[in-house]
Amino acid sequence: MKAGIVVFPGTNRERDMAIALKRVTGQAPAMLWHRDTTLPKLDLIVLPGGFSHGDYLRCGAMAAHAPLMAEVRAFAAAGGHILGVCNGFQILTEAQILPGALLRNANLRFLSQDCHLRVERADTAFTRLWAKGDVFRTPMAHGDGNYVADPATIERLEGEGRVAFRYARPDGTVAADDQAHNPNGSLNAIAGVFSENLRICGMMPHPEDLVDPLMGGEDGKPLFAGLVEALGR
Amino acid sequence: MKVRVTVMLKDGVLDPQGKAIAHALHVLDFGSVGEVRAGRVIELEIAETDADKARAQGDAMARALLANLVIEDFTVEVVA
Amino acid sequence: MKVRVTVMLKDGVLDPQGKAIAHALHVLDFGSVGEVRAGRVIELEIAETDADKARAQGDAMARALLANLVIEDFTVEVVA
Amino acid sequence: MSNAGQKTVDEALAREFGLTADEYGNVLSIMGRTPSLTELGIFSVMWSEHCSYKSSRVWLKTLPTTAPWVIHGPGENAGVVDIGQGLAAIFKMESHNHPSFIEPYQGAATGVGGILRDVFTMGARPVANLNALRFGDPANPQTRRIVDGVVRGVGGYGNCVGVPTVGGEVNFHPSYDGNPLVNAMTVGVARQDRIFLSAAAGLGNPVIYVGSSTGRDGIHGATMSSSEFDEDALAKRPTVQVGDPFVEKLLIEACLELMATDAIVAIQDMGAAGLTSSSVEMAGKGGVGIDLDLDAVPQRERGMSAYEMMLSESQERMLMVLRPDRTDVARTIFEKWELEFAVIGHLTDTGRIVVRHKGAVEADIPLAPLADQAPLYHRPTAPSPAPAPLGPVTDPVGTERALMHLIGSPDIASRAWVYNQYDSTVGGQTVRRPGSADAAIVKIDDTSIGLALTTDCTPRYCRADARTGGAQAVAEAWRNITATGARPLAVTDNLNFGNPEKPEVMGQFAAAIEGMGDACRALDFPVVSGNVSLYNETRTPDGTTTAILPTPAIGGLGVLEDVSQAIGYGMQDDCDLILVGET
Ligand SMILES: Nc1ncnc2c1ncn2[C@@H]1O[C@H](COP(=O)(O)OP(=O)(O)O)[C@@H](O)[C@H]1O
Repeated sequence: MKAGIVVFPGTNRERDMAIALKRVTGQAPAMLWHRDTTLPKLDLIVLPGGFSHGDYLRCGAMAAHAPLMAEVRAFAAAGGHILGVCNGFQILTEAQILPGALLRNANLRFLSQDCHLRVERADTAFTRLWAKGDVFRTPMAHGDGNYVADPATIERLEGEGRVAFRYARPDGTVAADDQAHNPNGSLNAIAGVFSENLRICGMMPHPEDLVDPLMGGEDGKPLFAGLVEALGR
Repeated sequence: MKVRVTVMLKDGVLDPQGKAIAHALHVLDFGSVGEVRAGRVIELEIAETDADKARAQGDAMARALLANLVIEDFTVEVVA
Repeated sequence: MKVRVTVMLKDGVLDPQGKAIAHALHVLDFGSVGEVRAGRVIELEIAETDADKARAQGDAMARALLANLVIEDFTVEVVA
Repeated sequence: MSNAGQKTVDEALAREFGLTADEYGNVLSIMGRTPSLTELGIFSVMWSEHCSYKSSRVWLKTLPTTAPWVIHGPGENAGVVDIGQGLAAIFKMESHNHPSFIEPYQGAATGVGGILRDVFTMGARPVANLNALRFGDPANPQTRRIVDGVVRGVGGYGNCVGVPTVGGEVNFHPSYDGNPLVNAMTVGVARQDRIFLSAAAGLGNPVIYVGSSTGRDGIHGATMSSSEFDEDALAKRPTVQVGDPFVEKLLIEACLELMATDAIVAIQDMGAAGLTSSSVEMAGKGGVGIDLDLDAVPQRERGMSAYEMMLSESQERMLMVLRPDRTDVARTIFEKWELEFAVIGHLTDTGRIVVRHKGAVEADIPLAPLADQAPLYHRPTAPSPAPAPLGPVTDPVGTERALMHLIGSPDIASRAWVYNQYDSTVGGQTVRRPGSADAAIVKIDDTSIGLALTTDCTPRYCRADARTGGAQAVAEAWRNITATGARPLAVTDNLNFGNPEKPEVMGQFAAAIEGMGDACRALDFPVVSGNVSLYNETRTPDGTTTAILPTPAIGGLGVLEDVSQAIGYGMQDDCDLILVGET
């Protein structure tokens, strides 16, 4: 799997992502600069976390217009796999590659803590090493992770099974109005969504920060290992 | 000319910031306050002397970048 | 009545947001844009029928909470 | 000299700038004439408590600062220690107390920005932030506002630049009501053969300005942070600086990229008193002269005077001396990161700083006496009265309620509400996050090395007995590090005290340093960097001022050769609890 990580000014989790990818693929991913206008041949593009352009105006708004995003869009249209994490998810929604938007956390504070995610379907490249309903732990660290979309969009996402992950209690129950277990106040406790073809996934928490027992566990590793299985090593 | 673009969340989109402000104002004894909505304002100097053209530019910039039309509405005024 | 409080950074105070927005607009080919300042707007429903009183309340709330007078200025308008 | 439209320089103005009559007399004799306004500004900031350490220097010299593993002790932008495998840890702690009282969010945020620059200016990639915070009485409504702003500010800046905030401490006491303490610490890692220093060298070499443009921010911040708060604090408010963590992040990446080349001769961040202190210190340390052309300085505001530019404390700026044949390489890197890059002067052999603006010489000062004749005070000390002995221990409430009371006290209760607002995992190297070990543990990427990091001080001990309290703070840092399995290497400190002109405060200061020195010597745990913050006082309703509790905050650093051996304090099911030591 040849992976490329897009770096915008203010991106700050590209190293975490590179470490996670290298752990499962054995090779360092390509680092792509936001001003590039061509892509190397890739199996996976990752938009990592951080504060692109300072997250000024709206998180991800300015990055969504970067020159390289035209290539990312074409890559998506051609059926390529894209993972957007945290700021990367925000950029994908701002670019309208994924539906919805991410508002300020309901309690208006930056939240840096572990959360539990429930896997909503297991037949995608991102989730194939889990079973539907599995719960895994992952760190989250964001100020704007409160997922919203208009009712019609939510209905479509739910109807088409495009919710990737939901915030959940460790036992897998989901309670969208329980602040302890849907900490940022997301609609339907949505933590991540898929594109229509299930090849693009955006999510707020950081599985890439939990791929090493030394850092507290490997709960996030199946996501990356699954991608390798689906897209080849 | 100077153009002001005001961006507010669409009606129906929950506004946690507005809610928090309303709550804080009640705690401060401003009991007469009802609904509160929070938004952004962006003031732009535009090298343009025609008010209509300046407004049209403000509109274009709002659509291109300043507002996220999925969740936000905007208005444009020429202020100077 | 509805009151709108607009809060902007004082002149001379660094406005990192405004700077970044101006830069992004240039990249998007809005070359005519000069200085950009970013601020906040808060719209408040006030249970009050007298415009002057509503404005005075808006002023009091801005001073008490909505604006940080150390670095920000504000204006109050009655909009409805 | 052009002084058109400016204030007349005389002793009264010098006093307004914070210089005493004697100090001003000294300025006159060094200059041999009445200084210009810009020159007076330069003297006043260089001779301020903040920059000159005039009250503390004699005492700081008594601290132990060497060990075989110390590469650079105090005197550089930050301390440098050998952590093995050819790597060095570079770290320092610094206060932003007074600005945080005036504008808690920006004060704390720019405090984090400042200490980050001190570390990456030496060539280190920052790998961890810590912070030591003291606030007033939780029952005081002001306290809530200040706590909220400070915690948000620390997080707002650190989270955005992408450096994990991995530890710290929080205390409350009414003595901090009008004067919170915000002490921020940054730890970075560099290769030992790529450490950058600030001494300028090379006649004719260009002096380069990079980062953000200059505005009228925080003019006279350095002198403000050296005087007690008074009613004027309010009037001084517009001088608040706003931080831009996004630009800081770009600055880190651009500087580290440039540091991988051989272009840099010397580099220094523009901290308090910005362009003045950075240019004077770089030239002074290198024993050279420096000519600055202010017309070339990137400016954010129109019509700035030389005085304003020299004293501006605009954030996110650095000054460098480059090899002339590498200027273009550097320019390309800074343009890539969309940062200002300007050649604003060059080095000379005159031993003087000469500042030109709009065709006029605005300042021309000999550097040696500016440094050598900086004021140095042996301020009188007086012992603090010994605290009344505690009465016999009685138990009016019962053990259970006493325990509940203790656990619920603001000084002991869980700090999760603080550290959950700080990104503690960014970087993917945080082995022990806040709340999971006595010291935070951060792994060095691509090695087996871990750093153990902690900040410690118990101000009420220092109030009871400053000497024992100073020693205790060092010992606690040492214990917290050893408790994780790491080997303690060195400390940085942040000495927060009241008005040094009060003998009792000076007595606390001196005693705390003696205690720290004793403990550091006994534990082979030298001080490699630090910061002094004086004039921390809270005004009481009757108009008098009371000093904060003496607060010598200690930041400790230790190393684990094999980070997988790190120990936390989570209890395992099958363990016994053993108490070591006497109670
Ligand atoms: N201001 C702060 N910033 C980040 N972490 C903090 C802060 N204050 C406390 N912590 C963390 O919270 C935990 C508990 O703090 P404290 O009660 O001071 O513990 P200890 O007495 O074990 O040092 C520690 O991991 C500490 O690093």
